[in-house]
Amino acid sequence: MGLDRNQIAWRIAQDIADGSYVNLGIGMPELVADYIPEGREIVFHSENGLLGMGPKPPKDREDHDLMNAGKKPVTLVPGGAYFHHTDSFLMIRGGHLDLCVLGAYQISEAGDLANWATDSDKRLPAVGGAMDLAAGTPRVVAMTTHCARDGTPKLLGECTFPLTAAGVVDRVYTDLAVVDVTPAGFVAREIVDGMTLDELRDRTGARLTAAENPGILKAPALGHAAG
Amino acid sequence: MGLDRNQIAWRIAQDIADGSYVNLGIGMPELVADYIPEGREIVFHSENGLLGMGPKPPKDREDHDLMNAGKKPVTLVPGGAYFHHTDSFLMIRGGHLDLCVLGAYQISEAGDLANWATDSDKRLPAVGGAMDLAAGTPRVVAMTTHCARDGTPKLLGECTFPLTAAGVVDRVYTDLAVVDVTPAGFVAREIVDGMTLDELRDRTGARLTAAENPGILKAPALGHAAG
Amino acid sequence: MIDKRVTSFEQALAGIEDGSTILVSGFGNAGSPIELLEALVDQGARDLTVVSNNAGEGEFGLAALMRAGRVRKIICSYPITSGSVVVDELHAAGKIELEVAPQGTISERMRAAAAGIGGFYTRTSAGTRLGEGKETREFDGHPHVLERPLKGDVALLRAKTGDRWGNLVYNMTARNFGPTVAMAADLTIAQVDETVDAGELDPEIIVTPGIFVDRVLRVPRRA
Amino acid sequence: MIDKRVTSFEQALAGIEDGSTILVSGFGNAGSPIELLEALVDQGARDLTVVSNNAGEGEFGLAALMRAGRVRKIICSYPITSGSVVVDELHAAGKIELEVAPQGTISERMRAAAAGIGGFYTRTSAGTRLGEGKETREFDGHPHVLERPLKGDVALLRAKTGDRWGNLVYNMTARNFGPTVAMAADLTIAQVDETVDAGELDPEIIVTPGIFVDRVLRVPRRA
Repeated sequence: MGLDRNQIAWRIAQDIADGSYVNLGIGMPELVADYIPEGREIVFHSENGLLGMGPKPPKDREDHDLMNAGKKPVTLVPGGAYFHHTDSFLMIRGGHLDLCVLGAYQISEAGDLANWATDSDKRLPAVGGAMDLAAGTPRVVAMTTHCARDGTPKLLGECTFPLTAAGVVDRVYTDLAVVDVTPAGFVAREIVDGMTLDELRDRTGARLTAAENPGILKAPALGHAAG
Repeated sequence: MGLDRNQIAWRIAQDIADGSYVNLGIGMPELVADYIPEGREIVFHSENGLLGMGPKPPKDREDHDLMNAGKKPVTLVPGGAYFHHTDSFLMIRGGHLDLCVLGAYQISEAGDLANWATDSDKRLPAVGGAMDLAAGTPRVVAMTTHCARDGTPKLLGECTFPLTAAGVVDRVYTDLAVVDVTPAGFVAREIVDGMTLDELRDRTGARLTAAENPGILKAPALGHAAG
Repeated sequence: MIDKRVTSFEQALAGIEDGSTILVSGFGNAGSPIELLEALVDQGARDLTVVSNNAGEGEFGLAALMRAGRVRKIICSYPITSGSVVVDELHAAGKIELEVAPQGTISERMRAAAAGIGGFYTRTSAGTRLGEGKETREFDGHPHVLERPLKGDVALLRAKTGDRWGNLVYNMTARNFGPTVAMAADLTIAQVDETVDAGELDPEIIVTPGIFVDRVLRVPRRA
Repeated sequence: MIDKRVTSFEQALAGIEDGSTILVSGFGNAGSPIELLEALVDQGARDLTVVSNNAGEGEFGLAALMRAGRVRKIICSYPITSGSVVVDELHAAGKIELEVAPQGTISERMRAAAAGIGGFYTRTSAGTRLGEGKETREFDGHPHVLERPLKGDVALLRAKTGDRWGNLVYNMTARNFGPTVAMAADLTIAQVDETVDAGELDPEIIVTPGIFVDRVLRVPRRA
């Protein structure tokens, strides 16, 4: 009954206001760019020195000097600009972006984010720009499945994995719900159709309340083309 | 018997190595640029965002968007570049210049520099970039008359005027002598023709020794045209 | 759609409140947003703290704003220029507070505000009257003073060309403080010689990316 | 006369000593001075500390230098890229020391070295494993960690065009770390696609002024 990754991306995109400056984390969050509603002009920031990131180019127009933070070829839209890394992180750390959308391993009810390392990680540690984005951006939203593959909740009382930043997440968009992080803990704003609050609580590792009139989390069926 | 200001400027210019990056303080030090020996390429820095400062333009080519730190119209030589103020002071504070030539009210035998305020100053306090230049530049030389107009020495055991920076001056060029600031205090390297070391000591407010073979401070007669 | 271009001084300066801290570009008159500063007199905001390298000259621009009694305090490095009569008079009359700080420190403090830096240590002013009262700490054998970020509520600046997205380029040494003040304020307002559409500025040569700029007003350059 | 253009890898890399800290430009392969890094194998310097956003991929560039056993330690933000096999192997074998730090912190630490900043406070990494052991201090209600400058003995970088004075311009997002590493080392060596005489680059668009650059070597761009 849950949303697929493209549908979560679509749902997030609906909430991004016209004229916003937005950084999309590497991986799943990159999908958000494909679902910005018609008529909204959003400026995408890439940590490697780019504002005004456009869609990927056709194969024969790829240039490896023009890439995104995931090191994939992209394009620049009219109005875009290049700058160096230290200026790029000045923007990030200084809070000039309006929003960043980050993947997450775990989110705590205090808004702590863990998205750069797990304890079982066999890869080398790698943080990239995640800590700067999480600590610096005024509005941080997490995009994730509500539970890990083994069914373990990702929304927790406290994170068990190493933190990316403490107390920074404002909202979590999952396949099952839209959950705000508030001073009173997790508050469900929308729940996927057919799921009760109690069922959502079963999948959440912390106290969860519902907004006064929680909405239904829904997204259109999305073809492969858009994703 | 002393040098005039153009001659002091000439003497300083002889010591500036080819390829140096140099900031000339506002006022008397600006004259140094006129006496760089033929064949040396020196890059002049201006704190307001300019490397490669050239001579003043003819009246009809003046542009008030291209000025020096003294707010006088200048030119840019081929190879020059513009940058913003924070980058300009990164260069200064980070020690990227080779040399700055600053005016001075007082210099102490420990290399303390006082050049931004006097206690009798009736003007508003004004520091500009003097403290950044003095604290940041690897080699700081002072250009000054050996004594104030009333005959008071400017080279002292300790400065009585407010400091610009402590322990930064490497050498002092005056109308009477070239004096190094060393761990052992002031050491005269050159003394103007016809003056004895004792006579120079009479005009110096701190212990002064002479280098092993002190030279004669001299400069050619310089016409007004060059100054 | 993003369009940061506005068409009047009223739109450009709307919402500037009494008590604001205003960061102002310019080194002498080069890069000074003279017309915006004069329009701020009409806008009416009072009790301002102004951060500017110099403190105005003649009776125009910043000096006009000061003459109108709108500036409570000025933070600058060099208030003396030929013709800086207004600041002299107001200061002598006790009608303006003056804080003098090193030029590179003012500039770096604004950058720190822009960059989310909580504080930084610099050798500049250590051991001097301007470093007195500041926390001092030794690094690499030299005393450094702790400086805190200097953030503006508003930045007023002048650039050469601005586009629909607020990207800016400058003219020669009139660039000076423009890029720094643009980054360091909550509301950044640029006056430019000309405005263009998005995409008309080469993305390689943009000095101030539009993310830092809120409003762009074309003010024809005086002959 | 100033002429920073050199004509061989030997001239470009002369004098780099064992034990040096080398700052390297590039984000992935974009802006990476691949040929300079490979020539550094021939140059022979050992026991190097390399600062680079990534830790090399394949068997070329930085990976080749690491494979040759010249790198004692690497400071980076993201050692994992597709094909980052050499760092994986060396690390598993205990043959290389790895220090992982936030990307913006590495970048700002290099800028601090360039700017004569003794240290700065940032919220990034406060309260995390990467902030452990660092002095932490509260500003404006948030904990900040103290970070110290990160200076290089040498910077190796890639740019698009360099002139006789060492002024540099870059190509699109290959700019990335180039301007920062250029400023932060005692000896800065740039490989460029093309060299020109002084005055051929527009002074308004120069990204790295030549004051930061010591040597410029033309390395024709690979097709």
